[in-house]
Amino acid sequence: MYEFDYQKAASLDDAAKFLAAHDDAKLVAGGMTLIPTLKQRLAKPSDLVDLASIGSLKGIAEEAGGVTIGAMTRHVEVQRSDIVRRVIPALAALAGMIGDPAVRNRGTIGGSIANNDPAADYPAAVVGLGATVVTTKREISGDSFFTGMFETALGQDEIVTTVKFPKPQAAAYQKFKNPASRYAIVGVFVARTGQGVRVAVTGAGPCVFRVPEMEAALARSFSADAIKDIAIPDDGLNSDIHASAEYRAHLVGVMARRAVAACA
Amino acid sequence: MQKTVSLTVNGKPVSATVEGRTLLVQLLRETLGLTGTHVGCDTSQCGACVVHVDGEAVKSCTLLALQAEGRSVKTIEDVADGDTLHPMQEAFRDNHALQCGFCTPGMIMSALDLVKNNPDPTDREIREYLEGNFCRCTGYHNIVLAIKAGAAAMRGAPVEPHGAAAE
Amino acid sequence: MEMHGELRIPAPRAEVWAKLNDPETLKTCIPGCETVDKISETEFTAKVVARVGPVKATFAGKVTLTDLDPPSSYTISGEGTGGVAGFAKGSAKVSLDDAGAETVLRYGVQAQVGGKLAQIGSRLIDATSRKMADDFFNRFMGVMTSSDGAAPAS
Amino acid sequence: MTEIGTPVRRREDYRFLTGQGTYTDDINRPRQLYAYILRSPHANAALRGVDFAAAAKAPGVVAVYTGKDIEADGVGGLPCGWLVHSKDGSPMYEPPHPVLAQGRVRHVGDPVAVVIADSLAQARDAAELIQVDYAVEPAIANAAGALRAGAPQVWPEVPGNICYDWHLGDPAAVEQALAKAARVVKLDLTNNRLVPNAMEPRAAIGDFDRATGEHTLYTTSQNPHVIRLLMGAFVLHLPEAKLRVVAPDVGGGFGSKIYHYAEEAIVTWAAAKLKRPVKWTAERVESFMSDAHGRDHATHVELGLDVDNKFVALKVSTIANMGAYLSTFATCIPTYLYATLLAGTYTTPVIYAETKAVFTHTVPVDAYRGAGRPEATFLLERIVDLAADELGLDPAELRRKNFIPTDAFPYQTPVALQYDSGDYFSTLELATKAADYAGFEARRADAARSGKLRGIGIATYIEACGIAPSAVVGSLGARAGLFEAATVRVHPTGSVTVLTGSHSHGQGHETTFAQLVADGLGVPIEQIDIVHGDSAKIPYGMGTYGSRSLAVGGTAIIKAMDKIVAKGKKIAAHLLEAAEADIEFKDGQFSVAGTDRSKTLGEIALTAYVPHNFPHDELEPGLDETAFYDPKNFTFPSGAYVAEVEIDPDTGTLEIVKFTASDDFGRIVNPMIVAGQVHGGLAQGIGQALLENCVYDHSTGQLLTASYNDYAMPRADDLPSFALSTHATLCTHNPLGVKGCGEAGAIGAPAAISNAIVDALKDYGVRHIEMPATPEKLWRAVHPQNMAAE
Repeated sequence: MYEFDYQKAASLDDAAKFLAAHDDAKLVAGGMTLIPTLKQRLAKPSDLVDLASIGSLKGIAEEAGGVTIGAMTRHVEVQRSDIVRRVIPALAALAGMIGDPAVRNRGTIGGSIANNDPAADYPAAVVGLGATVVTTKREISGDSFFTGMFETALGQDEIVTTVKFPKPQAAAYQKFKNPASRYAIVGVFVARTGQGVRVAVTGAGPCVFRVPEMEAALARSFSADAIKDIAIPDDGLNSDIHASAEYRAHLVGVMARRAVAACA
Repeated sequence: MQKTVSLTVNGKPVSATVEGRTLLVQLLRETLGLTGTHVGCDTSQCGACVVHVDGEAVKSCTLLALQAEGRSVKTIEDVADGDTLHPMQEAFRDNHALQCGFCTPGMIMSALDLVKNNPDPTDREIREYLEGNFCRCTGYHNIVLAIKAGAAAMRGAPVEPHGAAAE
Repeated sequence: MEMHGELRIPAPRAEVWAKLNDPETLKTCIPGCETVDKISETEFTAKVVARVGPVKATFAGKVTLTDLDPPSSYTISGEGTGGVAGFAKGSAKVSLDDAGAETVLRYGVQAQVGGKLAQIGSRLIDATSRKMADDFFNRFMGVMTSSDGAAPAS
Repeated sequence: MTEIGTPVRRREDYRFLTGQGTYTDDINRPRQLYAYILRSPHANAALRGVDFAAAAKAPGVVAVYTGKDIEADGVGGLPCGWLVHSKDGSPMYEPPHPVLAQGRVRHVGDPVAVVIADSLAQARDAAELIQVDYAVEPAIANAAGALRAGAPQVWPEVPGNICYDWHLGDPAAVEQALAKAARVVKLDLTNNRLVPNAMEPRAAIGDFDRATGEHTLYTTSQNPHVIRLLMGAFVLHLPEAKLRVVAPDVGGGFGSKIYHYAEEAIVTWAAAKLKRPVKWTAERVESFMSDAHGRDHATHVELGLDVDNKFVALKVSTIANMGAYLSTFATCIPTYLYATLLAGTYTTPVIYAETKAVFTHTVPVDAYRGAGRPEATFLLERIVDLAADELGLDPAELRRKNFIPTDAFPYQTPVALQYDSGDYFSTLELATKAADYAGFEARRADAARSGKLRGIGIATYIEACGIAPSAVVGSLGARAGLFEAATVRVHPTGSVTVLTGSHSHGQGHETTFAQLVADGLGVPIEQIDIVHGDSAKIPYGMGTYGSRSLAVGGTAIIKAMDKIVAKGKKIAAHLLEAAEADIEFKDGQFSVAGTDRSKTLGEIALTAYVPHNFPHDELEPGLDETAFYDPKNFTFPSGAYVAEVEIDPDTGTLEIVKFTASDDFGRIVNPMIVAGQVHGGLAQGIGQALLENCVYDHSTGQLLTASYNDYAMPRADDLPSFALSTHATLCTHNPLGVKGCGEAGAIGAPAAISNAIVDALKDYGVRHIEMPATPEKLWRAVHPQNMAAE
C-alpha cells in the first residue's frame, strides 16, 4: 500500500465536506474491495475516510411495507436479519451468498453498490426489487443508480445513506459462481411486484441490466416455461478465462428460469 | 502519517503507533509478535489470517490497524486455556485435521465463528462456511470431522467416535 | 481482445480526418487523457489516468499514427506503462468512407494488457478495453456533432 | 511395545494449534533488513538499462542490486540437477539461470533487481522508482507453439526451443506390434499446468556472522542440505562448513519447495555484503510467477490390443513445457519419472515413449505432487477407458484382463522398472465393492429421471516412490545421490534424539518416526525427539519429496537403530557376563536368553557414557549411531480409485457424488496420517481434474491467473468426503515393508474423475474432456451445436 491519511468521519456531513475538498480521498466502508486493491498498489488515495463510526448509517428497519437498510449495514446482518428474512427472504439469501463468512462480517451494502463491481450480487437485488438508493443529496431509483462498469450516479461528495427495498410479492436470486473468486459469473434476481415483474442480471455484462422480454413474458405468465424460449444475445456480454459470453448468455436463461421456479 | 491505535488484544489493552496503511495482521505479527496469525494471500481469500474482532471472524489482512481502534481482537494464541487446548483445538488434533499447520489458526478461528452461530452444523454447512479458508494439505475431509466433533464437545454432546482414527 | 464498430458522422470526410489527427481532439477523446504533446506529425506523448472501479493507474506513453492514407485511413496506436499496474497497448485501425454529406467511420480495435493488471484483473481486461474503445469513439462522435466542434462536457 | 500400525496423535499439533509454530516468516533477526524483488512484467524483453539512482536514494534504502552486481561478484547461476540426453546421445541444452536477470528477461516474474531497505514498505516504495528500459519482443507461452517454425526463440543457442528430445523403449517393436494389433486406440490429450500453492508462501532470511564467518539461510525448503550444496557449491561458492541452511516449520511443499530458488541466494549473498540479516517473503501474486509450476504436457497416445483384448503395445509422444529456465529437477520429471511408469499395472509387453522438452517464456516447470507419475497415469487410464468404450467392455474387466498377475512379482516392465510386489486385483475389488460399482446402472437411471447425467470412472495407478538407487539414477544423469541419513542418539538416561535428513512440512514425521523408534528401542514416545531441517544439526540428508521419507529416511533410522542395538548387545554382554550371541533385545531390555538377567536400554546407555565398567578394548564409549541408507529399488505403491459424478446438463455443473479409494502402501505405521495424506492428494488430483488451471496468454506470455481470483483452488464445498481402504503387499527390499503414500491421491484422482465424466457423457459421443473439466466445457459437450464457438 501507499501511505495515506486515515480519517475517521464523525458525521456524514464531515465525510461529505472532506470528499468535496479532497479530490483524491476515498471512502472506506467495509473495505473488502478497496483494501485488497490498495495492497496491490493499484490506487493511491491521499486519504481514507472511514464511515464506520457514523451510527446513522447502520441498521435495518421495516418501513412502508418494505425494508430500509443503512449503507454501513454488513452483509451478515442482512443475511441474518429477522426483518429481511420475513419481508424479503430472497434479499437475505443473496446477502448470504456474497464472498465468504469473514468477508460478510465486514462488507457493507453501501460499499458494494457504490463500487458496482460488474459481478457483485447486491446490484441485482437493487435493480431486481426496484429499490431506491438514498444519498446525502437525493433519492435515486435503482434503475438509474448503476450507470456502467464500476460506475454509478453518485457524485464525488455524495454518499449512499440507505437503500429502500419495497416488498415484492415473490422474489428469488440464483447465482452461478465463479469457481475461483466466487463472484457471480451470472446472477439473476427475479421479483414479482405489484407493478409487474423485474428480472435483473449481474455478472453477465459490464453492469447489472434488466431483461425486458423476460419481464413481459413473466408478466403474462409467471412460470419458468414462459421464458424458456427467450434467448439472451451474447453481444456485449463479458468474456474471460472462466466463461465465454455465449455461455454467460445461456446461463442467464437457466438462472432466470430457476429463480422463477424458486419464487413459487 | 503515524497515528496511535489503542485496542484490546487477547484481553490485554494495547497501544501502538502505526501508519495509515498498517494492516491489523502487521500489527499483530510484527509489532506484537503474535505470529500465529498467518498471511497466505494478497486478495482476501485464503483465510490464514482470520482473527476475531469483537467476537466475529474477520480477515486481518483486509483490515487496517486503525480500523480496529477501540475493538477487541482475539487471535489463535488466546484460544487455549493455559496449556489446555480448547475443545475445538482438541478436536482438530484428535481428527488429524491439520498437516502443515499453516492454515490451521485461521481455520480454527473460522470454526469457532461458525459454531457460535450454528452450534450443531451439518457437514454441508461446515463445507459452505469454509468458503473463505483454504487448506492445501488435508483435502478438508478431517477438518469437517473435527469441526463437527469440536461443535459437539462445545455443546456438551457425547463425542462421536472420530473418523480419522477409525480409518 | 478485438472489437469492431462503425459510426456515421454528420460531417465531411476531410473534416473528420482533420479531427482524427488533431492532438486536442485526441486528448478529449482518449478516456482519462490528461495531456497530449505533439512530437511530430505522427507521434505524441500522452498521460492517461485509467480508472476502473477502485483501481486508478496513471499511464505514461506514446500515441503514434501509422499506415497513413489521408484522408481515408490510419492506425492509431497507444502504448503506456503504468508503474506497478503494468502496461497497456491498444491500437485502432480507422477507415473513413463518404456517405453523401456524411462520413462512415469504421474501426477495428485491438488491446493488450500486461503486468499486474493482467495477473490479477484478467476478468476485467476485455470489458475495460471495450469500454475505453466505446468511450473514445462516442466522444469523437460528440466532438464531431457539437456545434462548435469542441468536446462535450464529460 | 508396538507403536507401528496405530493412529498415534501427532506430536507436532500442539504448537500449530496454538499459533506457536515457527515458519520462516515468523523469524526476525536483530537489525534485519527487508528485500523486495522487482520482477519483469514482460515475458520476453532485452534489458536496455536499469536506472535505480532514485531508488537508491529513497528513504530507508540500504542497497539496490541488479544483475550487474551479481555478475561482478561472480555469483553463479542456479544449477539443474539432472542431465538428460537426447535420442542422438547429445546432452540437453542447459541454459544459464542467473539469480537476477542479465541482459534479458524470459518470463513474467523474472527477477530484475532487488531493493533492500529498513522496512518492506520502504523497499516497495523505492522499487517503484526504478526505471527499467525493456525492449519488448514477441513471446511464446505454449510448448506446441514454441516448436512451430518461426516461433520466438527463448534461447538463441537452441534453435527450435528444444531442450532435449528423449526416448525410452523399442520403437521398432512397438510399431510392429501396433501394425499387427486387432485394434489401435488413439487419443490426444493435455495435462494442464498447475501452480502448487502451498499455503505458506516462500520466504528466506539470509544472516551473516562476521565473527565466525558463518552464513545462515532460513528458508521454506523441503531439503535444506540440497539447498546448502547447490547454493554453496554452484551459486555463492561458499564452503559448506560456513553455510548453514535451516528449514524450520514449513507450511506445505508439494514439490515446490524442493528447488533452489534465486531469492535464497540473493538474501544470503546480500546479507554477507551488507553485514545485516535480509528477509524476503513472497506475496501470493509473486508465488504464482516465481514458484516452479507443475505438469503442462501435450501428449499423443496409441494403445494396441489383440483379438483377446490384451494390450500388445503402447506408444506415447509428449511435448513437455520446461518454462524459460531449467528448475532444479525439471528435466527428470517428463522422462525418468514419467515414461518409466507407462506400464502402469498392466502387462503391456512393448512400450515406446518419446518426450520433447521445450523452452517457453513461462515460469519454470518442475515436480509437483506426483511428478511425472500423474501424467503417465492420466494418459494410460484414459486410453484404457477409451479402449473399453470402443470395444464395448466393462472398464474394470478390461483392466483385470491386463493386470500383472499377483504371482508374477518381481515383475520386469519394458520401461526399465522392476516392480517388487503388488496386488492390483485386490485393491480394484475393494474399491469397486465399496463404490457399489455393480449397482451403478440403477443409480444412473435414477439420476436420469431427475434430468442429471451420472457417470462412474475407475482408475488404477502404480507409482515409483523413494527414487533410487543412487548408482542407477547416476547412470541416468542424476547429479545427486538419493540415499538418506539418520542419527539415533541415545542419551545417558535412555531418552533418544533422532536426527533425520528427511524433512517434514506437514507429513507428521515427528510422530511417525517416533513410532518407529518407540517400536524399535522400546522407549516411550514422550522420550523421543525427532530433529530435522537444520543442516548444522542433522547429518547430510536429501530431504523429503517423492514419497520417500518413510521408505528411505525411515529405513535409515532403522539401520541406525540396528547399530545401537548391536552395540548395546556388546555392552550388555560385558555387564551381564554373558556371550554376545546370547543377548536378546526386546521392548527396551537386553536379556541373557533363557534367564531373567537383563539390563534396560537406559542402563546400557548410562554405561556407555559413564564407562567405568565397559569393554574399552572392543568399543568406543557413547551410544550414538549414524546410518546412511541407499535403497536397492524404488517402492511401488498402487491402488484403484472409483469416482462417481453427476452433471447438470443445463449448466454443466458437476458434483462428485462419491469418491472411493483403495491403496496398497505396504506396511502402514500410522493409519491416521496415511489417510490424511490420501485425502490431501485426492483434493489436489480432483483440483487438477475440475478446477485448477494456470493460464498464460499464448501470444504475449502474460500470466492471467496470478491470484485466487482466477486460479481456482479446491475449497471444502468443492470436495466430497472420501471412502478409503487399504490392502497391503509389503515392499520386499526395505525392512519395514513400507511403500510411501504422499502422492497417490494426486496420481490416481485425475483419471478417475475424467473417466467418470466421459462415462456420464457417453450418450453424447464424448471421447475425452480436457482438464480442468469446467462447467462450460461440460455444457458445450452436451450442447454440441455450441462446440464450434470454442
